[in-house]
Amino acid sequence: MLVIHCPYCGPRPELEFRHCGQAHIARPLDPSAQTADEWGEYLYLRENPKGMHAERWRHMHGCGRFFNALRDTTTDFFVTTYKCGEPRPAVSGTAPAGGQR
Amino acid sequence: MSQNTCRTAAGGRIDRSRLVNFTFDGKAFTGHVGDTLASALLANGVHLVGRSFKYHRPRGLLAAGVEEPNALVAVVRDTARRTPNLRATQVELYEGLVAESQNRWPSLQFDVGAVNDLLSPLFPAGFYYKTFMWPRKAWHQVFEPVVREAAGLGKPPTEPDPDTYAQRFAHCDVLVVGAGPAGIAAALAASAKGASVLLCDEQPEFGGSLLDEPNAQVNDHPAAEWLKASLATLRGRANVTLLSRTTCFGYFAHNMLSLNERLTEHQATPMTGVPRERLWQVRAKEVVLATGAIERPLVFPGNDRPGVMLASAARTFLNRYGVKVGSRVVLVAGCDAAYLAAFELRAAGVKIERIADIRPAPGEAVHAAALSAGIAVSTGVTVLGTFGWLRVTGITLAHLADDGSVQDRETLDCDAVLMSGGYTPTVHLFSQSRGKLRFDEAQQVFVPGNSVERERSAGACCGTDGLRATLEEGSQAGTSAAEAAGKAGSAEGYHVQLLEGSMVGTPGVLPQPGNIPPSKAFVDFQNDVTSKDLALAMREGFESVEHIKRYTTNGMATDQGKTSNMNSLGFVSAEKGVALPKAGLTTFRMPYTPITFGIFAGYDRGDLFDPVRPTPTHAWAVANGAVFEDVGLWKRSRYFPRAGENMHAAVDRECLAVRNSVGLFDASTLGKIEVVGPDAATFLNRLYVNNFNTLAEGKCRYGILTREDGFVYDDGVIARLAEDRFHVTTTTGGAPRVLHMMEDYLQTEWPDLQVWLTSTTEQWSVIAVQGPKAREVIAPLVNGLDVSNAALPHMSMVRGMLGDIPMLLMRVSFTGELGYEINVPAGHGQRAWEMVWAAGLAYGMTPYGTETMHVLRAEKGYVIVGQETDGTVTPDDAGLGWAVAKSKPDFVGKRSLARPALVAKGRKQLVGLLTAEPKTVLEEGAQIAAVPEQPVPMKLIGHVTSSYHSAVLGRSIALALVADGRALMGQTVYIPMPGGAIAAQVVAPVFYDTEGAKLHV
Amino acid sequence: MSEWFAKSAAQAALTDVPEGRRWVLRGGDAALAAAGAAFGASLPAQAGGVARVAGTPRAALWLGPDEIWLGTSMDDGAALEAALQTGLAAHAHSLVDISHRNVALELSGTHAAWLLNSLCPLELTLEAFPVDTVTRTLFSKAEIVLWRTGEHSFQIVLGRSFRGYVSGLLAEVSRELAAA
Amino acid sequence: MQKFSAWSLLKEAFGGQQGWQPQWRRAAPKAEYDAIIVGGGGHGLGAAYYLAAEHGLTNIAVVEKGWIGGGNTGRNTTIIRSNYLFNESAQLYDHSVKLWETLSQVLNYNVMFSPRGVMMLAHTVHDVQVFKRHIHANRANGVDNEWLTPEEAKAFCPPLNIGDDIRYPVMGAALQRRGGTARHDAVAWGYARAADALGVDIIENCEVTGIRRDANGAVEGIETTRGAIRTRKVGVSAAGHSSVVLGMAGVKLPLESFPLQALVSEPVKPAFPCVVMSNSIHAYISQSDKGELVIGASSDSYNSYTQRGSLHINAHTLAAICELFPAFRRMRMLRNWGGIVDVTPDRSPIIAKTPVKGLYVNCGWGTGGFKATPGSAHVFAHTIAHDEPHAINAPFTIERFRDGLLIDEAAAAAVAH
Repeated sequence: MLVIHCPYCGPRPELEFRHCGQAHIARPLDPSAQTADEWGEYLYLRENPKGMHAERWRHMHGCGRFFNALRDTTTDFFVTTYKCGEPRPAVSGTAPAGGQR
Repeated sequence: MSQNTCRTAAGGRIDRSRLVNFTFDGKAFTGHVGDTLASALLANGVHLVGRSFKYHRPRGLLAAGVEEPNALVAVVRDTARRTPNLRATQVELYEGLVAESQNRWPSLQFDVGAVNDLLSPLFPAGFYYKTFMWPRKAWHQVFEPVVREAAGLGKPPTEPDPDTYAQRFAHCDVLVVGAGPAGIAAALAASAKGASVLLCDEQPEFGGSLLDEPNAQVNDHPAAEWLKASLATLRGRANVTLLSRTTCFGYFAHNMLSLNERLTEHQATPMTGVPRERLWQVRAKEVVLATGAIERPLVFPGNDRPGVMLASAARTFLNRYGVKVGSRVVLVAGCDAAYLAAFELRAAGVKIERIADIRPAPGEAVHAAALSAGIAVSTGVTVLGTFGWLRVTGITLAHLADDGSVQDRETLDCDAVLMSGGYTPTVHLFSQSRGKLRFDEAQQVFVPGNSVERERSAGACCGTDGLRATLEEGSQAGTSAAEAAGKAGSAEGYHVQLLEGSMVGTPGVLPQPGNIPPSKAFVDFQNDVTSKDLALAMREGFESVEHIKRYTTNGMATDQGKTSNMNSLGFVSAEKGVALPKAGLTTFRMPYTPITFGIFAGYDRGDLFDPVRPTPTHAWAVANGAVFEDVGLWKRSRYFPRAGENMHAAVDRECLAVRNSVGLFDASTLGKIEVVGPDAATFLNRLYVNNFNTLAEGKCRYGILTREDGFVYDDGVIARLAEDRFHVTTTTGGAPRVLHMMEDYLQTEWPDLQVWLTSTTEQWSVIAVQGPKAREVIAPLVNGLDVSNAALPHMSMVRGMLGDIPMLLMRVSFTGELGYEINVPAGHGQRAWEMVWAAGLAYGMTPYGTETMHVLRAEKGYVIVGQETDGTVTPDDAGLGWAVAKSKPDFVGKRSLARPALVAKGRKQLVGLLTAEPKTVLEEGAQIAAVPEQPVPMKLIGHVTSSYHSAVLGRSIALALVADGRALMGQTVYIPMPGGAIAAQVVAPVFYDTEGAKLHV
Repeated sequence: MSEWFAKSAAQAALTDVPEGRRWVLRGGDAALAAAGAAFGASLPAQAGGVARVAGTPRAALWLGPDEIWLGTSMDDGAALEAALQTGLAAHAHSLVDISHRNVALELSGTHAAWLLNSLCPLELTLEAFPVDTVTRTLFSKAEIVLWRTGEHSFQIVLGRSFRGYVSGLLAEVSRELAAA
Repeated sequence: MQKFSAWSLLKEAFGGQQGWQPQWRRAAPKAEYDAIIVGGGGHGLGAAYYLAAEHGLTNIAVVEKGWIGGGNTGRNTTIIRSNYLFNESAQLYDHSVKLWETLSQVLNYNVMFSPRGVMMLAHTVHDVQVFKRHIHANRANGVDNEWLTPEEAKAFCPPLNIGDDIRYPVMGAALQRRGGTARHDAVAWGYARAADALGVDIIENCEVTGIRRDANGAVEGIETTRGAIRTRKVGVSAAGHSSVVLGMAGVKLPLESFPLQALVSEPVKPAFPCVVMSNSIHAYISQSDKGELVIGASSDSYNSYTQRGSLHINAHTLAAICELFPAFRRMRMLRNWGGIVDVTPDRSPIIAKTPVKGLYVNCGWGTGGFKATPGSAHVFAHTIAHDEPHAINAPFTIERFRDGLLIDEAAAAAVAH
């Protein structure tokens, strides 16, 4: 069970959260203008990196807010979490041992 | 009753004043309070405790602790409380304990399975992959049952376990695993300045290896006194939690560690109400691993005979339990630490026949001590074999020349052989934490390398030798852990007086004449894996240690290789001629020791397995004989049978009551979401396929929700309470996921919208009054509110009072009849229900359940999401295309509805089916074909989604999804069943009141 | 319910909190500020914060950055509701009555936190979870709102259909106390 | 290939086991192959075997970054069944079951296929409807699957609790008698040995680091930790790492990798005669030949390559096991492990050509790949050999997601209303 730093509530147990897939996928403003390939990618194509992953979580059983996180999928350590609408922080390399403080 | 013939006169930590009676294989014995089953058996001179897995060789105790591979027993409290595969070394003795040996027939002394020992050449590693293949079915029918019967160890429990199990979450600044000298020193240092510390140890008594050190002095006091004082200090600190009989068995991400506390297993009569065991899930800011080290056996022919055991085990049995493991002992030493066993046994009056050191040059201190004690020491020897069957009677030692020839062969009589190949640090938890192990060349063992989690190791588990170093390392680790957790620590220095020997040895197999791997030189005792098996696996091309492990099963027994993995690695590296770390290392997996399933289940059993959610009228339904159905977590009334009625009779009656008069239904489980804000209509418009801008205040609309993929996700009636306020209903099961989906779009896609969501599912109790008499029933209850068709037409709503209860009254129908759904605050739900019920009695009002609700709506062709739809159905497929506001530029799912496959011909469409034979009720889920009596595989065109007997129509009806179904109206299709195909006509999916007139009365 | 807590009420007792009125207020900062004025105290702005109006039964609980629960007694309910509606009239917001959605239990006694930690994964020491801290969380499979009302007392607010489940689990766990 | 039989065992018993030969050669990479399979699990080794045995391609290699069978092949609960709802799935999995039935003889390696019966429990009215839909569809497709009453289910599996003292009582079960289990390691080793005998090079400790493409974009080779190798055809069977490998050729697929856990109990004497699955309360259990109860848990919710899951996921499964089989509450967990499963949006696999010429993929098996091993390998080999899919895997394309032609078994078992 991970510890996840909710940007609103601070570090909380994973049980309170729900993973919501890749972050920063904006719904097209005009879906009808999307080609079949573009729409197919929006619906289904997701990053699956072995390494740093920008993903969404929701503090489902806490404050209820969606937020984003950078997590290293090779260690499951988070680097940071940030609110929706904020840009992906520039982070390179891997998550530090022991995880987010 | 037998005597404790092998007990010392004094000493040990047992309570000699208290006798304990127990039985082993039906034979009565006595031991003392403080004994383990193993120590008590040894005290009675019993070495033979088990039979091996494959060859059924007689086996005795190898170890005194958690690593014991041989002495697996079943402990039986009663018929339901049978626990197989327990290590006798970990079973605390209690009055009346009943233990049985395993894997033998007819008895432990005479086991016919031992014929396998003679036939062992036929059963090399992996033999089963090479045979039992002909004839083809013989494996499953003939050979496999035999193999299975032979495999397995103990007999499993067969009755429901009556015991209970507990769970607990905990947090601490510092978790210290292991209460040996390093762990206690760590806990003392970490807790001195206020950090919260949790210290756990798998043993009943704290102290670890100190309990086996009668001669040590710590800070000028006997170790036992230092231990006692230290524990008293810890107990006196409010910030310290001590957990004995508690195994830390798992190290999970982000410093969560799992502990297994055993609460009653050691009690003769377990305390009532106390759980048998408890699972702790501990989140520690910092961790100190002080898990010690485990001695390695030596691998030589006959190293498995009863009476051959680890030197450390002999020390533990002597020092902790006052038991002498033999009277004439040979010690085969691969490290200096082993010598202490000989010294202490000799001091207890045991004759040491020889110390046979496999090294040419033992450590000077222990060597000198042995000589001065008058013990004969041979150096540079190897063991050629042992004698004895049910107990070791002798050992053959020799020197090997460089060419592999035998010199100085000699055979010594003895009744116990002690062995030590050095110690292996217990790095299981460190490895589970994903820390990388480092191979220490000097010590020939793996030790913790860089940490990944916030932990540090101290003491023997990181290869530290010597009590003083161990104590000081523990103290430092405790201090650094407290500081890392943001608190202060207090490191101490220690001084120690003790004759010690190094724990460093060399893993592998003792050399044999001609360098041929001997048979019956066991590496993995429990799985009967010999060095010869390892050699065979390598000959067959299995080079990776993981392959060798899997092919030979080395290290896969219930001890998970605690005594075998390093020797296997030593052998493999020697055979391959590579350095040991190059041979690789198998993975350490959770759990450290076997852990009872029950603690993982914890309180999740029976009615508490999952929440049982009753509706506000549950008590009324129970009192009125409802049969319930699980829908998600809810208990819903399925039907209300009267005396003598089965479900069909009850449902027929309930249906007719609604069609002809009036029925009462609890719809409270429907999900409800209040959508409020200036942009509420805009929001719903973007989400739902329908148009909500045009919905007037006080009106209701049936809404359909698709996901972005265009498939139906949920549906429900949406009422506009005010310009900026909607009451959205969802399916019962869909409520949480619809709210989640709404929040997702609102928070992440459209944060600019001024609209907010609140779940009101449980705020409202929903009482559906349905049937032609519905208005007459409720009219007298609503304080003069005009509920006429003109004032409150179908799909409208109004606020009012039901008696003295505020209500939201919705004119909606899921039955096709005149209908109202009375929403009242849930706390008034049962009272409101009873009010309506009393008013309805005059009209023969009938309560009905979900089954009748299903029939009634099917007669009208109303779909149920999850039954007519299955996640692959579009609104148009389900006959709901009319609801889709095609003029809207966008809504969630709109773009996908234009995808090729979603507009292609041949999509399954909702239709009605009427069987040619009106009494025949199709089976839900039955498949549909255009052509009867086809060969397999048949061409199928759809399936039956709902099917019932309709009482009002006097015949069966069905809904179905059929490819291009709407083009097949009037045609006959076939439902292939085992007894032959059933013919049915495709019709429109509305069977009753097709014009909908009854809705508008 | 207290009969399940056999050994001693000093260790733990579970009682029903008398019915009251409760609303969920959601909205922007301006709405929350206006609501505070109507409520009689600034609404909590910090995660887990609780604001009380001295001398009244009113309490405001922070459940999320735009979600505040407002509670009061039955008697004060109508007055508060009216004040809120007036005070909020000029601001976009959502005020929804949830008085019947939830029920509240009071768990008190020296072992209250111990009992909760059987199945609630939060750290409940006074240091980590001081008096007048509130949060939504989980108790086993039930979502609860947990409000520490005193060193040894907690209010557990939960969906009314989960009452039997949560109290049943607490009763089960409390057997360990009784036997300890 | 050295023939395995009772006779060979007897002979070697007298020969001190000295005559056994390596089961496969320790091949070093050649400069060029006609085709290379990336991934030495059952699917990849099987594809190599069928390429050699049925399509005459013997100048081929399997490259494996670790040791063969060390990924999901060695980490699953070995359940085999084919009672899937949709035609496309049922045909694929039943093709596999038919191959399982003779696999030991074909490979001369006892893979211990044990058709012990796979029983899926229904706990709600909705479950009953869904299972009956499966049963009818399966019967029409020639796939065995039958409905059992709770009493019949208990007769088939005596430890099962069919009382109403549990939260979700058993309302019946769907039984596929031809389903069962097999020994996972033996599948990898058996295919490796048979493929090796046909000339296939099995190259372990050889991690692919790049895929080379020519000026037209077609595959012309791979780069590995053991050097570059030329080839015009690369078949990727890399399970949880499929995204990583395909990414080297610039191909992105709708895949996400999740941790999936399994565990075994201590071995006990025979106590459990079949396979039982309960999808609605997440419990999957059988007993291995070694006597261990083999239990599958759910996957964690987040993408991860750690091969490690969470304790609460196991706990959830074991709670379900203890309810359904209350005598097992006293059994003990011996070993727990995690794998990485690659999951597609519709939970069905992709066995197809990719947009890159010469690059083929067999992935997306999620939690259910073991059962499909022979069938999937067989049709994947066909796809690589002919540059065209076999009729059975033709629906399992990449394009189905764009076009909405999903094969959504999970959605079709939609949760209750």
